Amino acid sequence: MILNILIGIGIAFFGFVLQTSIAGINRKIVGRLQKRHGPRWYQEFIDIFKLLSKRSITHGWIFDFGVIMALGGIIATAMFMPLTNNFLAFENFDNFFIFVYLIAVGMLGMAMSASGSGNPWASIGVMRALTTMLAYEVPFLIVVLTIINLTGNSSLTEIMLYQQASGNNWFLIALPIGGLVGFIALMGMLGKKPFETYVAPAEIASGPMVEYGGKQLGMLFIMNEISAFIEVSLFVHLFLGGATNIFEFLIKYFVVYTLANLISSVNGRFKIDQVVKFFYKWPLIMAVTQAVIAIYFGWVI
Amino acid sequence: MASVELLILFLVGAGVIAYILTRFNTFLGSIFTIFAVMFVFVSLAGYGFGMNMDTTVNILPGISFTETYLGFYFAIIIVFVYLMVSFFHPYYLSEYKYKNSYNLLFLLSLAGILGAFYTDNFLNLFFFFELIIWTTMFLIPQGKSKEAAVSYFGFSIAGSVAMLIGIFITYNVSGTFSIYQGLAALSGTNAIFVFVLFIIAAFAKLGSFPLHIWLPIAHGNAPHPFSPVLSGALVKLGAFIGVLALIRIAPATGLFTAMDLPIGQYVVAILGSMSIVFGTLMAIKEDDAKKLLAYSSMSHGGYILVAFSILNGIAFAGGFYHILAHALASAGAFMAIAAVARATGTTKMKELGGMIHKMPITYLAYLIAIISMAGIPPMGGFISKWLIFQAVIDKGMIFVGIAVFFGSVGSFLYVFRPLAALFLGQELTEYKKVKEAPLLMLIPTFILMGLNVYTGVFPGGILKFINNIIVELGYTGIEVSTYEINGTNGILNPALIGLIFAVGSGIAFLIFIVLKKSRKVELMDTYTAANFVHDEHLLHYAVDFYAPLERLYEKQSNWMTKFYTALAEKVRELGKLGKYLFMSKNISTTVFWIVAIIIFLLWGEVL
Amino acid sequence: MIQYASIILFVIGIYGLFVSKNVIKMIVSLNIMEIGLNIFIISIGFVGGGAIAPIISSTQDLGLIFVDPLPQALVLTAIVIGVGTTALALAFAKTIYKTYNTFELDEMEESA
Amino acid sequence: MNAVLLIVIPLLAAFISIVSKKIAPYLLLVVGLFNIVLLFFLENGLVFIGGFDVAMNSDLLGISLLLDTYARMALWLINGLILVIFCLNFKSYKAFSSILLLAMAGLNGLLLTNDLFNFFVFLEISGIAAYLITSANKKPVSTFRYLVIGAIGSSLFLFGVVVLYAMYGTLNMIVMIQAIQASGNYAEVILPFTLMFIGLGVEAKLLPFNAWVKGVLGHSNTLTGPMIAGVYAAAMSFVLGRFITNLFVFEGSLLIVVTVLLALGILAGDVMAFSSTKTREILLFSSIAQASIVALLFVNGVIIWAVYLIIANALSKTVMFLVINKATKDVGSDESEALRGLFVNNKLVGLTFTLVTLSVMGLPLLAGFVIKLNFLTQLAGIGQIVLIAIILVASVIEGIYFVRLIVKLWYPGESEISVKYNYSFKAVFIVIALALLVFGTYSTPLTKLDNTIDTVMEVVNNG
Repeated sequence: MILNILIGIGIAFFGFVLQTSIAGINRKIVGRLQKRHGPRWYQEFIDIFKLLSKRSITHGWIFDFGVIMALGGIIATAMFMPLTNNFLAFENFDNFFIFVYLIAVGMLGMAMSASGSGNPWASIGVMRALTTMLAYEVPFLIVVLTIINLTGNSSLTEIMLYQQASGNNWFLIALPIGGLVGFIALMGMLGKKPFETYVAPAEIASGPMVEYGGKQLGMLFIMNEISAFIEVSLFVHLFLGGATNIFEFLIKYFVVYTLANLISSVNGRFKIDQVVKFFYKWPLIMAVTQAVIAIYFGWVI
Repeated sequence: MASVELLILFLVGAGVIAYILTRFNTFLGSIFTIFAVMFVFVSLAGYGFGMNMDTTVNILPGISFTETYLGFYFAIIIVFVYLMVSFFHPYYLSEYKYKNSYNLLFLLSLAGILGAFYTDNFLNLFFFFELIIWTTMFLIPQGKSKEAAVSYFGFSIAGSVAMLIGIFITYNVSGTFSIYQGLAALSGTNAIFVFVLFIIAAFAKLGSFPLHIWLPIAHGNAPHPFSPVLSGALVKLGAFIGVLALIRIAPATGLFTAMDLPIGQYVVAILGSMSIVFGTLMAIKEDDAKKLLAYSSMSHGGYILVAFSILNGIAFAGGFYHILAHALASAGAFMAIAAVARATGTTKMKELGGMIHKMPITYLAYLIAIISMAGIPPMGGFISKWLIFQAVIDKGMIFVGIAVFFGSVGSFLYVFRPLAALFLGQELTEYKKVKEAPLLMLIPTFILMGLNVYTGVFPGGILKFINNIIVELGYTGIEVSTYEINGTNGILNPALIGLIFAVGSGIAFLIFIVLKKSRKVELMDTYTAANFVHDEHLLHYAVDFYAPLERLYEKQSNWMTKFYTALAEKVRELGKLGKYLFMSKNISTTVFWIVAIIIFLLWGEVL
Repeated sequence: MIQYASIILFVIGIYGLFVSKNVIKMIVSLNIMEIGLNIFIISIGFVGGGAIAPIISSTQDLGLIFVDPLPQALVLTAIVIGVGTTALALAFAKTIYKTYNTFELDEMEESA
Repeated sequence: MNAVLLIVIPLLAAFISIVSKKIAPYLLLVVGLFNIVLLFFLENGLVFIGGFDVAMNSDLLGISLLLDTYARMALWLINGLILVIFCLNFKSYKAFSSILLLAMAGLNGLLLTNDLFNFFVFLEISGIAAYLITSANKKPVSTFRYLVIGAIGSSLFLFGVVVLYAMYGTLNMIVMIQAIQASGNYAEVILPFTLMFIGLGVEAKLLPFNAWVKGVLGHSNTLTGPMIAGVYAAAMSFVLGRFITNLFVFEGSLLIVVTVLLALGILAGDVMAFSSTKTREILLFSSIAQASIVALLFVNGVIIWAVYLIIANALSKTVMFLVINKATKDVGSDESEALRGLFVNNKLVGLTFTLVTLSVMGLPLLAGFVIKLNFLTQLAGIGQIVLIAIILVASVIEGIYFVRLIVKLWYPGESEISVKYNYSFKAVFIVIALALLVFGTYSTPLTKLDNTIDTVMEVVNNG
């Protein structure tokens, strides 16, 4: 058991390092997009460690307890994440719903400490974050319902093996509309540009993050990176057939994250009720049609 | 060998003694009530788990008991909720108008509940139901509004009357009043009639979609210590009838090919999912904390209905476990709100804020309760939601799936609203001198916190007991080992999740401790973009918490209330028409009716 | 034949009640109805072939055909009862007139 | 010691009381007690008056009275209630004692007589007594309306009796039933039965014929309310029950029309009560609904539980009307808004009123529930699911408007009202409420009696 926990922590740490570096590389790519060089690839690491070393303020015990709970929840979720179809910390306990709901613990921790800080911007930011979650969660879960119904198993490794088995191909191809909905939901989860209303720097002073500084802000950055890692690797395992070896995983991971980042950098920002209206119009209809096609008619490419 | 009949008689006797004691001094009377309920709980738990309650009847005329796992499961949960709530009585009863009748009615309704879950005869079931209805009906008007009792009574009576008609149809078909033979003997169209009638009764008591108007009114306005009982315990009666209808009768209506589910069950599932969606939407909009929790009970009632309408072991396990998890969670949440309401006098989120600073333990109790209510891992709610998701996905029910997922995410929103608006945020000046709830009231909060965590991390024992129920109902149970639950398409190890969450938090705590200690700053000193704000009311974001979301469905939110008021108006107009037709002042109408009847009768025969 | 006449009288009485709004007219039509009824009762007891009134006199009482005496007795009581009710009705009519000084039912402003 | 004393003594007392006004009330008390005591000693069976007892074996000439447990229970209830109501109204309505004596004689006669014409006579006597009692309401127009409709009803009844006499040549109920069973020709019997049913329907407050009820009970006071709604309603229901179970032969279209009328009566009664805000109107419409339920039970042959329902209703309506009328007299208006918070400072009266209302609604722990459950089981036994549904839907509506009333009465509005109930009122309320509670919880004595309490059929079959 201790060995599994250590592997889990290793995976979480690897996830953090992987995501932060890829985020750094993406900042260079987006920089290039905007005709400038963009910072060094390890800029993200520098920001985080600079913040962790600074002394900052706290608004009471709930303010700190929330941050700890948030980071703890996210690390716990990352520990369950399988990297390739045979490398994961806890054998056949990587159920899909653990990820969806353990992330919620992280969100709850952050939300609690944000509204505990007493700043109205933070509460409004949390409100927007929850509303966006409500928006992207349902279509995403409908598509996942189709996937689990087809594979007959809700553990990620089984889904990966199902996609890698001969004869059937990745769900991105097998359920094209589902894959698209999954990607849009991923954009929502990552908080990339069209759905970035809850950390909108201009409108609500970067939302929940407004009162943080120093180590609290640093921990929240780490939390943000690891949750990005979880969400992107979820997408990779569910729709791109996971990975047989670590390099395949890295390549797929990089492609997906960069694509999401590129789309985000050219987009504007939705108002919060536009986000909800958008998600409950097109993605939901596409998810339901995909589900009906896949489950009732059984047409899976 | 505790006998059910003696427990009921003991409760009635205790009720009368409590009446006299509370007349003499409320504190004493309430303490006596606590011990009375504790005695019942202990004797029930002691003998009940081993299924050796003595069910012989020698005093009560015409009443017969039988012991079933199903009945015991419901009884033990509800008696436990009663016990937890009775700890609150000493502090609340003093300001009610008819306080000495409060304990009496409280114990009488408990006697009714014990009887209802242990009887095997339909008429006794109806007798105990009606007893519960009218005893609880008199408790509700002691709270804020008086109309709450009328709408509560109206819907409950409509439900139990529908059940009674169903009972008489079964009596007509099977000739016996015994629940189990009676329901087994049903078939064909009779089965469908009785099924529909029982479902109406279940919906009325559970407060599900079409008949949910009374839930927020009754729970919101009931006296503070009584709403946990209302939503934690009494709503489960509806679930009990739902189980009878959905599992015992399960009429063989036409099969829904895609999901091999009888149409009757699927319709109930759809209605259940509609009550999930509407409950969530209405809860997000609600400003009064207790009404918000009432709507959450409505949406959880929807979950229970969906679980029981999918005919397989996993769904039943999810449903039964959800009954337990919801009972604990909503009781805990309501009691926390009751503690806040006692200290501040209001449950409106507009007028509250920053209660965490003065009532931290109540805050913790509320936090753990809402984590379980939202179905987030370390707590019990997650297990039952996971089981229900397994069943829904396995059956491939897409539209029910949408509602179930929407409900689980939406519950995260509406449980967070009181947390942020009521407990966190700025600390308002008028509540600076508020004290934490007294010790006696904290005992149940601690117990409930512990139980919520226990049901979330070690569900093995409870699920094994639930397996007995499922086997008793005639379906195969789920395989549960000490730490793992394996559903149809996945294995879950809640203990492991709890452990890993602890490990994660440990790491985060380590990071936090290692780094420099941050300077404590009081709440008013926040980033306000350079304009000076001196009043914390302005800085407290509580009113219209989800404004952008609420604007989306503003107009359609009170369709149902308008429908029922229109219905009541129609009945009143019918009455006026009746008065005009038959009760007019001049005599000619009576003469007209007499002549009309004679002519009508003689038309065919003599004329 | 007499039975039809009595039934017509009865129906006239009912029609009177149906139409009239005046208290006195109602009492009158009530009486007409009762008279019609009494005549009907009498006509029930009629026996053909020259039967005579059921009065046994001292002179010749053997071998005579009497009309059925029972309805006759009933009618006596029915008439007495009719008188009783009418007397009571008139008493009420007096009090009505004293309080509302009109006999028209719909002119009185008393509630239902 | 023969049953006719029950009629003659009150009649005699009525005439004496007219002569000397002073001793009239005490005379009433004595006669009332005498009647109740006498009832213990009388044994069941046919009683002949008018010297025709030798005709026992021939074709039963002369007027006969039938006393069986059915009639005995009815008489106990009627005489007891009249006595109680008069004692409560002793001071205010002393002058009405002679009328009450007349009413007692009429009602006892109604319940005992076995002769159809004699029945018409007693119907008229009790009718006249009723008109006089309602004159205490000081509303002459509604009393007059009651008189006219009552007169129409009784003349229609007489019409029916005479037609039956013309067909079967006898007026004695038992011989009549034997003759009808012998002839078995259903078509000709429709006219008289409808006429008699309408005649009785007027007095028993069945739906289309009870326009007078709203006027009379709407303005009732502590004497007329209980008397009309409690005593007269119970007596008429007993008599209606006796006729429906034995004499009337309901088949085909007559049965359909009667059942439809009664079902409509139940629903319309409750719906009208739901729509009214005056407390007395709520009570009178609910008593109309209860009367229709009783009639419906008799039509379907559920005798014993219908009798218990009549008794329970009579007691409960007496209590309710007493409480509300006394409150209306003190407060001045019977609007439920005006009576808000009536029980705040007289809790005992409030408690008894609530228990009684719960019994009328048929909620557990009270006699009403046991009765309702049993008569519904019997109806289910004979497969009348539609009727059960109608009765239960009506009871839902009834439950709602009664709860609305109780909640209003218990919880005060802005204005505080003070209503004083003296001890005799409270004593009667407690006794009745306790009786309902005891019979509700411990209901075995109710099940001892059964449908054979009405022995008319027995006498018909074996002479």
